[in-house]
Amino acid sequence: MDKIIYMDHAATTPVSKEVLDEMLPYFCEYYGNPSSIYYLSNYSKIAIDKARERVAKAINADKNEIYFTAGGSESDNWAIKGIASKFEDKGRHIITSKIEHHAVLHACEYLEKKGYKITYLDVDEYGMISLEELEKSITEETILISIMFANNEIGTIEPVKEIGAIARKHNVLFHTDAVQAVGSLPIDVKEMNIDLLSMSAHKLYGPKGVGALYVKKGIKIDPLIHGGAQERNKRAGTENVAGIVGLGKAIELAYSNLEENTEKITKLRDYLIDSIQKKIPDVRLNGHPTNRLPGNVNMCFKYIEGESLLLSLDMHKIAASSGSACTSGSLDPSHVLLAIGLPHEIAHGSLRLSLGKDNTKEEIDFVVEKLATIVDRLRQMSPLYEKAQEGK
Amino acid sequence: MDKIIYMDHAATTPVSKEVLDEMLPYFCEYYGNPSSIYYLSNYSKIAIDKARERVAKAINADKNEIYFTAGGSESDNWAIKGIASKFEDKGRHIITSKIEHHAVLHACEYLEKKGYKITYLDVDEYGMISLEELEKSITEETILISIMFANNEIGTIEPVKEIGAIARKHNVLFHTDAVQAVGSLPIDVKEMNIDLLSMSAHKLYGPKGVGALYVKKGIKIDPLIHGGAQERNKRAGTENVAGIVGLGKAIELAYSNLEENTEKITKLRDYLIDSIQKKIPDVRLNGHPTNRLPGNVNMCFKYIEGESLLLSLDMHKIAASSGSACTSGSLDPSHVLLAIGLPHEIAHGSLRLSLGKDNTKEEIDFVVEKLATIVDRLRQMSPLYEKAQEGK
Amino acid sequence: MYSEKVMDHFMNPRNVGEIENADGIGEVGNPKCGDIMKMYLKIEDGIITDVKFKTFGCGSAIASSSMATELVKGKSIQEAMQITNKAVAEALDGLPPVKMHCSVLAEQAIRKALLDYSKKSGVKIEGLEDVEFDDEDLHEIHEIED
Amino acid sequence: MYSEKVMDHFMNPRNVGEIENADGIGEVGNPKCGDIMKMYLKIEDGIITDVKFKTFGCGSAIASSSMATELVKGKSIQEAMQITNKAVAEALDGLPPVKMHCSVLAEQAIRKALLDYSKKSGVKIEGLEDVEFDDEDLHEIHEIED
Ligand SMILES: Cc1ncc(COP(=O)(O)O)c(C=O)c1O
Ligand SMILES: Cc1ncc(COP(=O)(O)O)c(C=O)c1O
Repeated sequence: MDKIIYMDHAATTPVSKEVLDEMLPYFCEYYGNPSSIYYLSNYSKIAIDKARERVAKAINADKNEIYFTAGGSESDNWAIKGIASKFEDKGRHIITSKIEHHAVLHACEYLEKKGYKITYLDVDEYGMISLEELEKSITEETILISIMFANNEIGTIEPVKEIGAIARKHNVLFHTDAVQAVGSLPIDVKEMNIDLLSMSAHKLYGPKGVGALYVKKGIKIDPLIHGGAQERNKRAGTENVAGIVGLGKAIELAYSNLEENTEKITKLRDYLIDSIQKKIPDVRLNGHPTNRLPGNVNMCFKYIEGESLLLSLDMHKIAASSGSACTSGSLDPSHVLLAIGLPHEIAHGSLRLSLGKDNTKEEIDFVVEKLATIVDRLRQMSPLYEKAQEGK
Repeated sequence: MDKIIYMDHAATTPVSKEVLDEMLPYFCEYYGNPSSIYYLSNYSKIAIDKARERVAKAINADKNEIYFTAGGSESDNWAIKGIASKFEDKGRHIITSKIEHHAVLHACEYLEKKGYKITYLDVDEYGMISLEELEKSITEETILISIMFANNEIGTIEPVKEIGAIARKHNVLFHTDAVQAVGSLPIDVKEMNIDLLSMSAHKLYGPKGVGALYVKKGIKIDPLIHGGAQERNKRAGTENVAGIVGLGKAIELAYSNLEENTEKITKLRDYLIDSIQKKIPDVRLNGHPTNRLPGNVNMCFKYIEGESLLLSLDMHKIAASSGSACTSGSLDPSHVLLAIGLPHEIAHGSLRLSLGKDNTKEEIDFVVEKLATIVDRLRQMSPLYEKAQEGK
Repeated sequence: MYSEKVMDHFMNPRNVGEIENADGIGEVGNPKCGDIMKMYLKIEDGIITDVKFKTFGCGSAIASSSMATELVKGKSIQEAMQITNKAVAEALDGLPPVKMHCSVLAEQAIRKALLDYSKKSGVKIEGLEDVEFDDEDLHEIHEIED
Repeated sequence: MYSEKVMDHFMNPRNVGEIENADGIGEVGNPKCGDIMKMYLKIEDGIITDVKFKTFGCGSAIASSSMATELVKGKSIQEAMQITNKAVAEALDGLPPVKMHCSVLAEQAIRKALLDYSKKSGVKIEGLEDVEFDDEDLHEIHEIED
């Protein structure tokens, strides 16, 4: 095997050839600024319009409810800070969960410093929030609920529709970070009562640095980036035309092949989980056993540390990721793994393999084989394993 | 002439072929997330690093002082709101000018609503701020001065170095929106005492949707986009790797050809101004006669309205822009033209022709010839012209 | 941005010019706002036999003027009074939302010219008594929603 | 991210294992923080004649342990006491700033094993009296600036 085996699709994906092909003319040929009035700019204007339609269609929104951004983090920050700023006189309480992406968590922590009150909901061992707890935590002051659609680390899918119903009932806005869900799960913002939704192109075979925020018609929000009249006065800046075209194409492709890909990837995922559990002792599946993203596998390998696992996999050209603190140089392992109740030392030994549309059964067999050897080697080196063996 | 004659380089520029070539591998081939630890991601990490060095070198900054963003508007918003947020306890007064780009002005207006005090400095008939007025307006509360390097409409270059000296003297931070200057003018952030500087790739033959903010070492600033640890914890979001590579290449090209291009473009600009003044009566040059961007020509054609001029030019495949309100559908013409003292009706008749490295003398001759005919035709239709002729 | 009809009427405007000794002249708009329309009518036996215009303004202002002259030419005063800004815009195959005020301007120019005719000739025109021409508000009329 | 040396010592670590009846054993780190290093020393006549380690931790923790064992093997106690985290990191051709704590851990593991030897054998070792091993602080030591 000379080719890299890429199993980190939750981190990012390659741009599809078809997507790049649609983007290319907008660099050197149709380069007009969409805000200009001459003919050249029509190409960019029409291209953005088409992308907006494609994105809207994918989540059953209206074209005018889609605002392009520079990615998932900007969308999350805009949704949260934009609503907080707009409704500061109405109330300053926001409800979110402990397992959100840092783009949501750190935006909330920033608001906390500015005097907002944030409720961070607990999750159960599978990473699911409690709808009861959510409803109980709503107060007169609550302006926003921000709960992710599906978790990026453990793949758990939250009860979005039910959250939307609760938000509606209490007249509170509902934002969902759907960066991991868009392109992998069916989404209907109307049926699910979603008011704001974040997405990012590079998670669905589109380019990095472009995303979108869906904002339901009629909802007022302050811009995060003020300036020119782009995006109907809500998000300033000359549009990343090629990137937007890429997002549009990528999302269209994702949803036209959704069922087929979901079926294929889910099968591979379950086969991967199964093979690991059969071949390697002392492992634990993190996240919900069934209610999870099609491509997400997250497992803890007791007695070893995640980064050393990743490095070893990398030597076999296998790309994966870990919730270990050591990949980031910080003390604590992933806040998500801690939130589902894992002890630190177990959480440090986590591995995320996230599958994409082009992974194969052969690759999985290869990965499991290598993984078994690597885990064994690292355990032989581990003083924790030694102790555990003595204890047995 | 079948090809379009593009004279709107201040609005945006095509991506150079060399720039696109460097970007291309980062879409489908070296697609690794720069935050990942496996080998594939090294390519993206190294690429970003190289781009950071190139950008730093262009403005005589340190590599670690460059933060990549999604463009000029984000950089401006981040600089202004990030400093305002960080120093809110120190003071809430910001000084800017009346001719800033909307990204600066609207960010300031937003802060005004949040309780900050903003001083909008007047400019003289050429669009220059007064250093005296600037110094007088500094108070104990002043935390930031934000004055653009060069104006996007009339091309006037502000006395940046002197502003920097005043800011330093009073211990106030100095941000400059250099979106129009970077790639066209020599910039030395150290010598000019610049603390924060915004730039955007698409103004210098790089891609749209990527820019950078220079933040001098040691200066504390709150993020605008919170989340992951990218950009040394200051600007979250998976990096637009291809875009960043494009910015790096474009800025390197711009500065390695700076003298040559400046000389060529300045000559063309002066020839264009001269030809228009010779061929067409009742015109006025806006901005400073000499202290202006190499490629900027901004003129008012009395008795006619700018958009009709643009449309007519477009029929001859000439791409240009106007400070007329009619291009944006609002009542008032460009705030810049009003700030330099033009009456509304004159300001409505403005035309900006901004030249780039590939424009030729032949194109200019063609444009001037067409322009003369168009202006004459529109004046024949104009009741204002009729009145003026009667008055004579 | 503009329909082909708009571009055609902008590039080849019909009825540009003045009418000497016009029976009615209407000027609306304001140079401050960037558009002025001046319309000249020749009226014989209650029929608009000739019409000319001069316009300072954007492409759609010129096209709207041109289209308005075509719409009124040969019409009776009462028919001309029925011409709304919508009719002008529709005849141009539509105008962008931010430009709808140009068609309003054209409608008003016709009425103001008719009012002028009415005053000069003493012929009373129904529906013209209480018309106001508020230049400043024009741009706000058809603002896009957000 | 890592130098070739680090990768070599990670993939082919030297002196992995345990020493039965070791003369000194030092364990530092904390499973909570994701790294534990355990070092075993065989000491004869003031010379470290054998050394082994077991490590739970990231790549650079394993590489640092491996390199540390190479550095102390055959050295006198006093020489071993001179080995600093910097020496370990340099011998590995450098470590990323966020990983410098791994080399500190290696330095501490050696000292703790020597301390254990000192206690067991009664041999006094200069400079070891007042050493503290504060696991929790380790990661903060070489934080990057911003
Ligand atoms: C002076 C100035 N500042 C800021 C901007 C905004 O840059 P961007 O379009 O990349 O957001 C522009 C151009 O649009 C500009 O000319
Ligand atoms: C759930 C979730 N939210 C937000 C983000 C941030 O998206 P981006 O990297 O496009 O800013 C990511 C991915 O990084 C994510 O997985």
